[in-house]
Amino acid sequence: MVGPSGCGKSTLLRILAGLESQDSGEVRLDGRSIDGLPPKARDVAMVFQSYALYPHMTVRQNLALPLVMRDLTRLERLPFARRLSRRVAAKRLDIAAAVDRAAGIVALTDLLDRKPKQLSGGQRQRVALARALVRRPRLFLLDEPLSNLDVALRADTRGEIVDLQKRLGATTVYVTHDQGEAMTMASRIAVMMDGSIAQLGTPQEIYRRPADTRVARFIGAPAMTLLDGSIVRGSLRLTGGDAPLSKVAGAADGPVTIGIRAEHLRVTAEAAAAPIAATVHHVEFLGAEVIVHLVADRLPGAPAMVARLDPHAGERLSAGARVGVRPDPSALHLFDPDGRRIDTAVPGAHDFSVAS
Amino acid sequence: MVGPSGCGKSTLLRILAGLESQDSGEVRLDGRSIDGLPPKARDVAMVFQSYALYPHMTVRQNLALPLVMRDLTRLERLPFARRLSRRVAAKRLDIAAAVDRAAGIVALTDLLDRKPKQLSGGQRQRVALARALVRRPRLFLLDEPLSNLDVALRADTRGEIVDLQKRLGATTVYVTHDQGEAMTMASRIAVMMDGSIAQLGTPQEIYRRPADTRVARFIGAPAMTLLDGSIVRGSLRLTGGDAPLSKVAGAADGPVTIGIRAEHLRVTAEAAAAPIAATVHHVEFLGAEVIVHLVADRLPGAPAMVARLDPHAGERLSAGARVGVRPDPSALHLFDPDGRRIDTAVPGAHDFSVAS
Amino acid sequence: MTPRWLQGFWRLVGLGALSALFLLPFAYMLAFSVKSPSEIFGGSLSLLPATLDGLANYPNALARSPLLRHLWNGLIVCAGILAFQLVFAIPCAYGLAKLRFRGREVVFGLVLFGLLIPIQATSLPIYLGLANFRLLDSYTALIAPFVSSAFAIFLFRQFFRTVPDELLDSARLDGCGEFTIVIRIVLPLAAPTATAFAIFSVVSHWNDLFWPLIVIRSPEYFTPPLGIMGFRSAEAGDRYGELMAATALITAPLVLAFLAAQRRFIEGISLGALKG
Amino acid sequence: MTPRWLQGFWRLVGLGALSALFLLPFAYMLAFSVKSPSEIFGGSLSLLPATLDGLANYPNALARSPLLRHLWNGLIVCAGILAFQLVFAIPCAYGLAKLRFRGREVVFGLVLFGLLIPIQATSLPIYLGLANFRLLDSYTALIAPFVSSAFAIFLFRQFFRTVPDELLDSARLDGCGEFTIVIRIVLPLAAPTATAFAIFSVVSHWNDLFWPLIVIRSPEYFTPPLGIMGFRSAEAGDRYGELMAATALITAPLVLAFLAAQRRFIEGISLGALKG
Repeated sequence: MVGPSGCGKSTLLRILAGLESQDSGEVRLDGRSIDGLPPKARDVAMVFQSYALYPHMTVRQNLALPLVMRDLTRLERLPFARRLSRRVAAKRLDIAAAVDRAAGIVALTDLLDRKPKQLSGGQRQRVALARALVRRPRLFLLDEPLSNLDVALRADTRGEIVDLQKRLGATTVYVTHDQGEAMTMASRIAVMMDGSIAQLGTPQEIYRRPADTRVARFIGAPAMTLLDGSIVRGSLRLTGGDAPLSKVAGAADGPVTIGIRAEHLRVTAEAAAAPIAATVHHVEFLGAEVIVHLVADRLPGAPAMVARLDPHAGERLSAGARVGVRPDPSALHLFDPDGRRIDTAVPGAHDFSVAS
Repeated sequence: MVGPSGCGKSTLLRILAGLESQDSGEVRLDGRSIDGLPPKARDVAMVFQSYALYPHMTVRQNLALPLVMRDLTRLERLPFARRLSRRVAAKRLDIAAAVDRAAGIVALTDLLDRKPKQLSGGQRQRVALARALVRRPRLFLLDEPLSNLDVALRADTRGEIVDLQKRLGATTVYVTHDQGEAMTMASRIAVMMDGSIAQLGTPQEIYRRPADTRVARFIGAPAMTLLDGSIVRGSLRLTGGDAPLSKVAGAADGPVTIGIRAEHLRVTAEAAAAPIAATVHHVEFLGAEVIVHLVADRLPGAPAMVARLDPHAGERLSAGARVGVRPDPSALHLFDPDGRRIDTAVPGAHDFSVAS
Repeated sequence: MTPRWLQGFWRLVGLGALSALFLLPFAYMLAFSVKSPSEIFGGSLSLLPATLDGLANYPNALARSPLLRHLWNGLIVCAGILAFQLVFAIPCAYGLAKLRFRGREVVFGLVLFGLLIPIQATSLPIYLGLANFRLLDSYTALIAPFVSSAFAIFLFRQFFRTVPDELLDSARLDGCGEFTIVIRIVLPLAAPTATAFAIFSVVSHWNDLFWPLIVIRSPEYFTPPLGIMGFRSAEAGDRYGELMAATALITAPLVLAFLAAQRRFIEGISLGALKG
Repeated sequence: MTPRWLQGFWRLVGLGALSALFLLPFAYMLAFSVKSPSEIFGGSLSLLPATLDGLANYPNALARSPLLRHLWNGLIVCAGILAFQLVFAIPCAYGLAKLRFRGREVVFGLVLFGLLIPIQATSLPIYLGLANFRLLDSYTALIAPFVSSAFAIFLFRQFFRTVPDELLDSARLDGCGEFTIVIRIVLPLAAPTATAFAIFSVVSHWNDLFWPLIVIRSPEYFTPPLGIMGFRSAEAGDRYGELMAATALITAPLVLAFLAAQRRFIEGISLGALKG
């Protein structure tokens, strides 16, 4: 349940797994520190971005390896031990059963005797998952497990992983750079930025109350529009704009950054009457909705604004059209000059689900 | 402007570029056949998935190479030719100017003396674009140019490429497996399936009138829900369902596949009154909307249904809730048992933009 | 523009000529081995012998020296050298490629340095050392100096660097120690590299003349090239045919082994085993 | 569980011991080269000489034979061989790695086969061929037999296979012909491989004794090892010191060249040049 960033997250995962040691801080699992333990003593399983299947082993051998290493002593692992000792033979049978069970969970039973080379990307991904879950560890670490898959396959596999996680109930840390993946899969997201965690919360919290501009820009597609503005005597104004956008309570006067989600920008045909006059830059058709990129006429240097419209409204717009843009005053996000969220700033920001 | 599929599209692109020769058919550019021509005579530029920058050359040298190869003869390319002949020196100056221009277009001027190794993924991608456009070819071929980029960077670059393409006005064939990319960037999409083109049309046409079930399932996110049904005496029924969904005109009786886009499924709390009783399987929160995956109660073996709701409505649902599902009867897609679209089947399917 | 097939044709001719250049001396060796002395010194360059008298070269060669004994010695020596080289080089190369420790680059520099030092330069000290331990004129003397091969370490290190770290990390999480990783993961992956190295090693030590000449005196330890030396006395000028026959006989095991392992070897070398 | 630093320590000790094993003979060579004859045959294994008398070995060695002339010959021969090997091997390897034509696998099989054939086996036919063209006892005789190296073709082919096809396709679209691709794209990328091969080639031909011994008679064409042979007559048993000094002198250029190019070489070999 780790969220996205540019870098630092894979390192964090490797620290959790014990593959690298941290400079400071402590790693705890179920309340006990596992700091000094080597990877194999941590009871942690990890799925790597490249899957890291052993190419010279069949799927069955890939799945059996973690169990063989855990359950058999060095002597018992020798190839002839199975013949000599009944105990080893029994253990080997247990392992075979566990492998079959794990393969069943991810629907791989038919492919057990193939080598990784003979599998498709999605199948390899399932083998990697099965290898992680075969020994029922206390913690699953998933490092961008979907990034090598096709977009279409990714959506399916996403659902499968969520299902699996729910059925097994094991704590899972899922690292991804794709905010959509994080939003749909996680029960709690930690958004990592520049090596530290910028925000930790449920997808809803992070989407609706991003802690700073970096999180606001990162989470949500299309990205939140961020405009420069200022609070003058309790009234919010765009830098370069005329009309005040809304009243603000409980925030000091001064410059602010105003964040507006694409679904909270209303686009109207009358450019003059709206608070922001803008020109349509381009229109993206997404099937069920249309994303319109707008450039404000009187805000030089301001970034493009992005609005989400339904296809009916969006298709009447084309590049170059002059329109008016009206942000929903009850759904604005305010950030101070350092990028931190100003919290009680906009009246009505809390109940935006009604406003949307 | 070629669209997505599992395979076959890269080969098509390589045939267009002249890197492979086709088994049958003819390649024409601006009306003239370019079949027999080798790659360099085709006046075609290609951006590869891996960018394929020359790692031992600086960005400047990377950009200059196509011009050097085109404009200078083998003799003039020798290092000392510049000193000996004024004509060569002039040509070299022209090339340098063209390189600067191309670098300016993609905002790379500051990086001209770096090597590809020293650039980020996005910068490399821009170098690859610049190298393609520096010699102003008649045809651009882009082979999944965004697939090596982060999701966030991808959205930005998408816009940049569209801008660039509009400014240059050159015919561009863009290959991708991501239907979202195709929908937003293309003026015409060719959907390739199993080695042949399944449908060719504008994004709107393909989204609203998919030619067969493969296209219907592939285009649009979340994927279209496809259910088995049949037409009995002009009335459409779900296999295993009770109530007829709608009247159908102009289609023969027999089994059909019914396609429903996520935005055309209404979810109501009263399971009994609706045509399909279903259980919520899981709920994906996407910020501005909520995707609900539903399993129909009385349709054993049917695939999950996917509905798109606004967050307000969607958040009251949780996994396990029993709900009623009512497809919008005017926005159904019908396909015959071979998967082909039945066209005039559902009254009102054409004007669904009003219905949505 | 030259059409493509013509370009391809010229390429084929060029490559064909190059490979002919390679194979010609080998062909001549075979040709000489079945020619009678008079024909060899007749100066004709034809590949086919004029008469079949020359076939007697083979029985003559076998009669003149215990070639089979020499072949057996060659087998023992090459197998011994190869086994030790692999045992020493693979863990060492794994350490140099994948484990982080201080001084790693220095050690690797020394290995590269080791590539440079010819056996000629170090032969005398090694000879004296062996003499000191009374090990001259034995299999040990033939095998011991070559058990650690800088080339093997270099080759395996280069290969191990292409093994993704994630694979090893994954094995560590699955509970393998470093030793188990080498045995279970790295070694099977290195099989093609090991095959390639085995060929280099066996060929060079099979054909080595310099070192056996120095340390071996008793004919019972003669390796194949030493056996051939018997045909090489200055007066034996008229025995080129037998010499070539003996040479063909001692080269034959290598060629046969190569042809037998060819398919696996080429596959391993061509494809690499790391996809997936 | 052994703690990690201890594991690392044992590894370091093991590797250190291995590299000492490598370097010891080399150190002895240097030690002998500065020892007086009496000390060498005193049987002491100490590395440091007891007296400095042995330093006279160096001037003596230089006086006894025109070593500088031999070094110069060695340079010409090695440079000539290397240049031709690269010119022939690189296009051939490119063809084998990246162009599709019928018979490619067969040609590559022949190249691998060529790796097996020892110079000993082919020396006689080559000798006769050279004699036929009156080329014995010349630089040509020293260089010509080695101009096409199966090992070079093999090595470069292996490298070229790691060059992505997209890079070459891209160059083709940019207007390069196959020849231009080799010159402008493939060759610069192959620089580290070429360096590595150059070291192997130069070292082996610099130290080669077998072939020069066969084809060279005039001292003016003597390569360094032939020059050293002068010290190796059976009676010269008391001149080991001078022999070692001469050996040190002819090994020195290689070692110096390696140390000079070391950084670039190790970088090239360690990193590979294909990232990005």
